Amino acid sequence: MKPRHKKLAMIVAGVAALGVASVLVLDAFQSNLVFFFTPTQVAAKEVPIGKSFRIGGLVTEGSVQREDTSTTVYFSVTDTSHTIPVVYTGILPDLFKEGKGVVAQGKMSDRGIFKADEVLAKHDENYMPPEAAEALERAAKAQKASLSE
Amino acid sequence: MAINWFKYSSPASFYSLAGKMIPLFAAAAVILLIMGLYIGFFIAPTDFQQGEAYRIIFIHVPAAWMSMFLYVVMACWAGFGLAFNTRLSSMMATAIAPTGAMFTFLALWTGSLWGKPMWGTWWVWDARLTSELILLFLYIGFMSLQAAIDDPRRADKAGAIIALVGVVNIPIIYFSVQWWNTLHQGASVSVNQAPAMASTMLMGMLIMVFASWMYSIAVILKRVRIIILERESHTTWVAELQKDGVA
Amino acid sequence: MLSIGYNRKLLSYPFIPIVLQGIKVACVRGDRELFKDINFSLGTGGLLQVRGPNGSGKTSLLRMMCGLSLPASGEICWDGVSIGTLNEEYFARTTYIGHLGGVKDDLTVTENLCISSAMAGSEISSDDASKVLNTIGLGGREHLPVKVLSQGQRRRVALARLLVCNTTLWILDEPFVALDVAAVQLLREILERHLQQNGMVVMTTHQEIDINASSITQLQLF
Amino acid sequence: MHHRLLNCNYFDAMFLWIIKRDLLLAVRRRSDVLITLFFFVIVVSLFPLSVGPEMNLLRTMAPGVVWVAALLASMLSLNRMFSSDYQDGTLEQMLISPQSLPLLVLGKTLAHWLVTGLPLVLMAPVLGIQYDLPSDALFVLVISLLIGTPVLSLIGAIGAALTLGLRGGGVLVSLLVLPLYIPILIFGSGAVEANMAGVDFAAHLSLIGAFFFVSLVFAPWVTAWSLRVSLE
Repeated sequence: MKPRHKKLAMIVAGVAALGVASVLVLDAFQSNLVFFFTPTQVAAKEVPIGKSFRIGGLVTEGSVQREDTSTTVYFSVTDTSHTIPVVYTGILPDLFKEGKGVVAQGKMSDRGIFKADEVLAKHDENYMPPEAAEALERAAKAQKASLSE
Repeated sequence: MAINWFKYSSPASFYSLAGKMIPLFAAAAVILLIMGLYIGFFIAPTDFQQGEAYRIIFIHVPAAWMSMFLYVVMACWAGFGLAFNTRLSSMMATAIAPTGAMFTFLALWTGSLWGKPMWGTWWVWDARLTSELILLFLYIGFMSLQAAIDDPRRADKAGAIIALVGVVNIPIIYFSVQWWNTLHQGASVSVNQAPAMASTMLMGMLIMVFASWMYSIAVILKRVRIIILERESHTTWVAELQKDGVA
Repeated sequence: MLSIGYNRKLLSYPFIPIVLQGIKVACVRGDRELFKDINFSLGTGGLLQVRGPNGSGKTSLLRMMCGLSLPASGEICWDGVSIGTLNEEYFARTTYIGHLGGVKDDLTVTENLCISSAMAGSEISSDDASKVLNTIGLGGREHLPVKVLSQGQRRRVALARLLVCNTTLWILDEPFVALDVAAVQLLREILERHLQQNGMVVMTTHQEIDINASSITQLQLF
Repeated sequence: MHHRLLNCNYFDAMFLWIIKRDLLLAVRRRSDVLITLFFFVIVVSLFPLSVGPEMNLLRTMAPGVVWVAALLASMLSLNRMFSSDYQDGTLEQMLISPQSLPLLVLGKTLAHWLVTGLPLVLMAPVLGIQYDLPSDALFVLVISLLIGTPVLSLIGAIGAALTLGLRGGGVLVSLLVLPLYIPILIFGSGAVEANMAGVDFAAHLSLIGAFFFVSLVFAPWVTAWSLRVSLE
């Protein structure tokens, strides 16, 4: 091979390698490389069995029940299509609220309840004064009402 | 008005130009900082979900932005110095590194203070936090490599190579919240979307960003001046400068 | 002239004269300027002797001529083209033997010669290698690891490369150091022969050694 | 006897020459190779001694421990990658050889992996058994190391080249190289953990594969560049 051909061959090989690399990256992003699993994945049994993992979603409205004598809390996590019941003993973060984001780490028990060792609140990127939030909420309700009529 | 910009690419003339510019940027930084902090802590309304704790964004977000932005600027200067053998751009890169590292540390620290009350944990190994931590390591690596090499020309070039290699990390930090479902929330302010933020809050934050820019420019220019003096200590103009300083 | 046992094959020196030229070359080490405005010019068949006290930048200048480092300012040109842009083309025409011989302690003499010549672009068989080693006075030691050899013998292993390489320009840093009388004589003959065949030699030396060449240039550094 | 081993007669065999040379040198200096391997074994074996023999805990830790130890062991050997060639002047000769320097560097990197990375890969199952890893997890561990350790050598070469001949080069190389190793560590041990958790691990391996190809293209080139800077 002449040096010029050799250089060309090396460039072609390099471009090919980068092509393979990008295919591999795209492939990786197709599958689940995740910080947490969604309730749908849990329902579809796509989660580690008998192992600790994280579950993420919204706290279902009206699902939070606290025990009077201890710090144990019952609530459920939803991604609107599936809902998983969760039990947790400990102090909840300030931002833990019904309808808000949450990430819990723990294991599935045999009875299909997620026993959390740690509950983290996941807040969204929206910042606004409470009045604005209320106004938005009222507007959303009004829209909903007008749609259902 | 014709300015001969190339004139300022020589360390000697840049030294005096920087000397004139530093007070301007420093003053701008102080004024913007006071304005930004005032808006952030007294005028901006309480957040509907995070209450008062959200106010840390006025420091956290500018710091995080600066940490990434300064790294890119540093790598650009370093790469420029490597490609065209221009001493001044390599000195700029060296001068940027400590400020970049400071902002990275600030972003991690304030983020951690924020995380405890909001998320319920100081630290979590998600993609955003991990890649920002790597950024801090990259800054430290760059600085220690340059510190270990005695010959300034080699130090400039070696630093440039490691800085350019580390640039890979920047898009990873920036897009991590989109690529992986992290605990960290998405961007509140981005190019292609309306900001998800009330306007007073946004204004406070942007003013703080400008304050950080002014501060960085002032500090970096100051540091470049010192580096120029060190590197050019054998030249006649530095000797004359010192004579004038004594007299 | 004594015959030199081993005949180099396929000498590909073009007979158009080539010039290695330095134009206002400067060298800075750390903060210190070692030299500046150095000009030199070396044509085919010419010998350039670089002289100067310790620390005057002789080795630095030689490394610049090899393309190992860049001049702080000025330019070194091969056939009118800056060597910085020629790179591999230029490296194929030069052989450099520095202070460090480029000899590996853990390899045998033959292995060293085979590998270093392959690296320089001219592969040789082990038969060729043993012929060369005989010429340079290392016969019988071909299969010894270099670490058991004396300083002078190591130096010979490094210099053996000159007998197998196919290059025009030889850049030698103190080639006579550590050599005994016979080896000095041998090296002198090798150099003279190379110069006669339109080769070019740049070297530094402290010893007074008279080499017959059509043109000898002295370059004094301070 | 050995010179016959080195006698390759095909054209442009420099890439093979340099690999053979480095392997030959490694054979002549076996202790250097063995030290890296022992280091790996000892570090991995220290953990059960310090955290106690509880098997569940050990099984959870295993992927991380093996990967961290592999990472440290390969880093430990980085210094040797260019330093002996630097000291005896052969590196100078490589830099002014008419051969393509990135290709020579690639050859040296491959040789480095063959003498340090590959033994770690082969050793890993034995150590995994110490940690009571199930056999399919052992398999994933070996695969992840097989794809991941070459990346460690490729990236490590950059650090080794940049710190050539510096005071405290050993510590410095770790400071430069470890941040760049972190993704490999995360996805390497992540693959094994995912497999043990019964989740799909292919995505982790794909990402390490992508790192491998990207560093295969760029690392030798950057290393060559760094060597020129360091020797100037």
